[in-house]
Amino acid sequence: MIGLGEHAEFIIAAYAGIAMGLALVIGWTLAAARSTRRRLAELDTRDRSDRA
Amino acid sequence: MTPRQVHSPISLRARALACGRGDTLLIEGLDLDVEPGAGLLLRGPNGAGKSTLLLSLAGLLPPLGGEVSLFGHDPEDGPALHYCGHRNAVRPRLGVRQTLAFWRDINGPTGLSVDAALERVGLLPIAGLDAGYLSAGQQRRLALARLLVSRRPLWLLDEPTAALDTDGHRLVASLLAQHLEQGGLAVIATHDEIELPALRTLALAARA
Amino acid sequence: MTPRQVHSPISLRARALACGRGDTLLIEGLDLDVEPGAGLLLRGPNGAGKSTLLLSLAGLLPPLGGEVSLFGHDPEDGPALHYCGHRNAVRPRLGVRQTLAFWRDINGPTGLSVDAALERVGLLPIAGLDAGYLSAGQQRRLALARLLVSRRPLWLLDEPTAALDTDGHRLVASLLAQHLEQGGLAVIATHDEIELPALRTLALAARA
Amino acid sequence: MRGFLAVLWRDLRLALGGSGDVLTIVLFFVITGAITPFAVGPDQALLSRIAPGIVWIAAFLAMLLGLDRLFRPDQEDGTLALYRLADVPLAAVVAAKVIVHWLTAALPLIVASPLLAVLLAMDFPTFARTVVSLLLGTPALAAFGAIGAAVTVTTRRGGLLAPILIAPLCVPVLIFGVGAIAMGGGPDQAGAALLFLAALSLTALALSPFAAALAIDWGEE
Amino acid sequence: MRGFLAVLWRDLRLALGGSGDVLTIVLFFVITGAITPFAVGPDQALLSRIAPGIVWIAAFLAMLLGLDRLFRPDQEDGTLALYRLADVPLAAVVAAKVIVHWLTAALPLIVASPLLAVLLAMDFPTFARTVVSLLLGTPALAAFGAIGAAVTVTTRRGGLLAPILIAPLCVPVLIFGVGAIAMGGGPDQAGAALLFLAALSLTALALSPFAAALAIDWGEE
Amino acid sequence: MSIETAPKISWWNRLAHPGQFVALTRPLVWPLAALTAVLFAAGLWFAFFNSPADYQMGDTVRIMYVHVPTAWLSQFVYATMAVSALGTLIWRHPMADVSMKSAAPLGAAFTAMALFTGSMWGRPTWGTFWEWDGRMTSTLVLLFIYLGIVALWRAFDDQLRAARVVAIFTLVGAVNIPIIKFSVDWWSTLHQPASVFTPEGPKMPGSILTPLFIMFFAFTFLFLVLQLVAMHTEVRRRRIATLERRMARGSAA
Ligand code: HEM
Ligand SMILES: Nc1ncnc2c1ncn2[C@@H]1O[C@H](COP(=O)(O)OP(=O)(O)OP(=O)(O)O)[C@@H](O)[C@H]1O
Ligand SMILES: Nc1ncnc2c1ncn2[C@@H]1O[C@H](COP(=O)(O)OP(=O)(O)OP(=O)(O)O)[C@@H](O)[C@H]1O
Ligand SMILES: [Mg+2]
Ligand SMILES: [Mg+2]
Repeated sequence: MIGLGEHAEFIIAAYAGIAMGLALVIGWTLAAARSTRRRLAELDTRDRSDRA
Repeated sequence: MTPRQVHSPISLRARALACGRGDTLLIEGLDLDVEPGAGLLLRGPNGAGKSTLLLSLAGLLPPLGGEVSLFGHDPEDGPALHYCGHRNAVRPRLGVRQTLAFWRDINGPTGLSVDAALERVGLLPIAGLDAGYLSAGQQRRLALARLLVSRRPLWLLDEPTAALDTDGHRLVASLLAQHLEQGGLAVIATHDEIELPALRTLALAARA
Repeated sequence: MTPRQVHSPISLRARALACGRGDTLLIEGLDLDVEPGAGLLLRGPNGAGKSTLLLSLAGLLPPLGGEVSLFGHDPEDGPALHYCGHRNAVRPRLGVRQTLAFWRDINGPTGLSVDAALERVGLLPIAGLDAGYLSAGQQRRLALARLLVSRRPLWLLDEPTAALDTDGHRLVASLLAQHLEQGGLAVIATHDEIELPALRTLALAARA
Repeated sequence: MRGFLAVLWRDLRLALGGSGDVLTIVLFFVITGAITPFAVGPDQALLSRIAPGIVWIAAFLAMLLGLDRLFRPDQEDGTLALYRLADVPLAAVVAAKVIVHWLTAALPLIVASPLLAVLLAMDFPTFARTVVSLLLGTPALAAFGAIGAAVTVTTRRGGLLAPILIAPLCVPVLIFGVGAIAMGGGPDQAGAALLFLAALSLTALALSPFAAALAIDWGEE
Repeated sequence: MRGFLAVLWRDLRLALGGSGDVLTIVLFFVITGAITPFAVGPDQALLSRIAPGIVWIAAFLAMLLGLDRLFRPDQEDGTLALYRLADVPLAAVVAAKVIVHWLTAALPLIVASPLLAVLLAMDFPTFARTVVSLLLGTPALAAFGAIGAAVTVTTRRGGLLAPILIAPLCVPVLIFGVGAIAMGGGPDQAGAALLFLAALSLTALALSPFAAALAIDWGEE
Repeated sequence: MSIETAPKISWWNRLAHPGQFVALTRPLVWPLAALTAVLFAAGLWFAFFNSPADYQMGDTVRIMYVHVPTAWLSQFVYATMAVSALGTLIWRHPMADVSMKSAAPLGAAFTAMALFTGSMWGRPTWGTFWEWDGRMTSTLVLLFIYLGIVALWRAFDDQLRAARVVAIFTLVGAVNIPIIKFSVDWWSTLHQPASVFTPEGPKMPGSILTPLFIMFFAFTFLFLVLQLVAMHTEVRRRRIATLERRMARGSAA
């Protein structure tokens, strides 16, 4: 890795913040996607068994 | 009391109407025709969707499918219907006469005068009272007076007799009879009896 | 359904009762006695003062004169009456079951369980629904269920059958019959017919 | 027109009729001004420097207070449904309500502003410019407020939602409102700010009834 | 106790239900603070001087805006009449409501105040004093607010009364609240202000449920 | 109206059906995600190992590679929302509602990141984390608008009703954002003037522009992927709400 000069801590903080922000957004989107998909599958099977 | 006057001949049509709340379907595939001079009584158990249907007919709730039309009505003429729902739109701090005059102003002074309408529904003696002080039945009467001060051919009434005494029941029947006689039309959701020859009944089933 | 249970024997007495709103006198010199197991139907035209009288009996409105007493009731035991007015106290965003459970908590869990009460008024199938979604009649049924979850001897009902379908009318009659049978008492203001042998009628005249 | 006037009168009567709303708003405005000296200390020069800003903030916040009363009560008692079926266009109803909101929430503040001027040690020219900028700018606040209120009527917790929706939109009004007062030095710049304020108010007034009417028509019931 | 908790939970659930409301209050508070620089100008030194006043005004306003939800909806749908006939004393119901009001309208603000501290360039000691003074003072605002709300909710004509009633009560809270922050110099003076705030809050909390309950019970149906 | 649109049952109408939309766009997600990952890897490599320090700002210029793309996205996402709002209001396109709803929190997130990186950059260059400078301030205001829209969405129960109302507010905001930007710039200006998109072409050296553009595309594609996934989730969420409500009442019937 190259040296980041005198203000390294700010550069690192900026990239770390972005990494954290992206991780949060991506994680949240994926978690929501997974939980809704699971819930939908659950409801669908229940719905089908109700009708049967 | 008023001479026989004729509303512009409008008829209410619904084709393949589906309505409900949010995404809950309550009524589906409904075809309706109400001709001038005819009335339709909506009946059905609590929660069947009578109020919902009335709101959809009034255009206050977008239907989920199908369409409602007022055949023969020119949209340029302004709204052709009165909707009278569960809520009376009566606000404390305004007088009875003021309230009615206000409705007349926003709906157009095409019907009875304010005092004549109050007389008709039996509120003239307390015309000066704060409308917030009215009893439940009196508020209902005031709401009915709204139908009289602006003439419109189609009446959509949701439980018009709620909270009314026996005299009030007769009042509603006579108002309706007169309206239909003048060529108006009406759709009424009710659990009470309204005895009029010109009324057909549509029974809504409880939802499956 | 429930076995015959006896309420503490309380009777409602009013002596020289005068009541009204603000400084408007509506009812004057009224003497009332309602004994355990008996019911009183209040009748009268709109604006006669039925609701006002019920509020005065409930202690929610100070009487203008005379007095109301619950003979045989120990104030230590907490309130002895249920008041069920025009407004249903139903709040959107709380579920049907939650609403009833809340009432049970603030009034004391002395009656039926929440689910049993919902079953009785026919709301069990929609117990999970948001109470704000209920139709007018369903809200009324929910309000009636409140009388069942906390047992109190005196019921003051203002137009309990409003917005109810025919099945609901029967429900009210049977709830009342059961309550009276258990030694309760009731005062009911209504414009509808309630057919029960144990009910006397008090007709209030229209105010001059 | 008849319907428009009817709504105007009715709402004016309701707002003024003993409800105390107007008094609350004025009191809030004065309280905001009165506690500022306690925050910044008794430094007259500093006080008079920030006075225009304080007056504008107080006015802005006070107008937010009355917002919930614009459509909410009508929605709850069923009047809003009547408006949708009335002979007057819904936009005219909204316009009447915006005017009433301005008359009952902005005008009283402007009338009360001499009090604040004294409390905050404003000199007379500044005070005069403050009044002018309030007169030109507050209509825009009322108009934006109507949009916020219309968008939130049917949600059951409008109260605070409308303010947070419209506050960002009101930033230009605040900037130019205060700018017109503070830039006493260059009269042409202050003039430009005032002109801009007026333009903002006019456009907002002209457009907001339609936007709010649409929001009500599509959102209600 | 069971009834008290039931009211507490119900009102909390209603206030938080759908989980949007706390976000709304916090946003409202932050936006109010963030709007200030637009009015007084982007001068950091100046901003940090008036910051205590701004924070207190924003808190006061947020609590005022939430006040209407204290009893009004219950009165309108008939729940208030039920409370008067319930097995719980009315004062307990009011106490529960005051607590919920504080939890949903004051606590979120305090939690969000660091954000405002950054935007308004407060230094850390000032910020810490701000949090303490808000913690000690806002309960009084909630309690006085409850009295005002109780008086207005039942008397149809008494609208005028509430603001007149609570303004003299709230002004000292605001003044001492702001004072406790601003008087950084003399620690004993700030300490006295804080003590006074705490005393005010305690008394208000102890008395207001009874006063408000009386007002409700004697009010018109 | 249905007769008019009937003949052209096209990709447009097929996209209008939520289920079809999910089916049609699901295959896009993985390839797009892979592309995004590649772009990020390349961008980061350039940013740290293959670009010089700025002669003026030194190494802090490397913050630009994350700051400018997020700042750009903060505006691009709003544009997406505004276009979707038009779709809701004019064409009543069901997927427009969904797109509007899922974009709002993403926009708020990117705006927050732009603010964060900006203030990390501000400290070394201007000596302060926060300054009430025009561009920073208008970005902050934009964040508030995003958050307001998110709060507005959550305040409604009925999502169909919510969509139309939010659409109106989004468009009102879209009209206002340029005015806000202008007024804030007038009020106070400190920020770097436009130096990439100028009439005379970019003023920066190519060695800085390359990583900037790569990162720029990386972030934009990331947004597209997240938006697609969030839209799929929203479609499913609506289906769940329908089923749940049906069960809440239907269990006994
Ligand atoms: C919180 C603080 C900041 C915020 C909110 C912010 C916001 C923005 C925004 C909205 C843009 C426009 C992006 C576009 O045109 O698409 C931008 C671009 C830019 N910013 Fe910042 N900024 C901040 C701090 C800084 C600092 C401290 C610097 C460096 C000294 C900086 C340097 C740049 C550069 C070089 C551009 C690209 C300019 C162009 O070519 O248009 N920013 N920033
Ligand atoms: N605050 C008040 N001041 C003066 N009069 C009032 C006030 N409140 C109500 N009234 C009047 O009191 C009368 C009685 O009202 P009440 O609600 O008791 O009637 P009711 O018998 O229940 O009628 P209904 O059958 O319509 O329900 C009404 O005529 C009403 O106008
Ligand atoms: N927002 C909503 N979401 C889901 N379901 C709803 C909603 N609002 C109402 N409902 C349901 O719609 C049904 C119909 O209500 P509606 O008011 O039309 O009935 P009604 O026939 O008028 O009954 P009543 O005789 O009691 O007045 C009820 O079962 C109610 O639970
Ligand atoms: Mg109904
Ligand atoms: Mg009555």
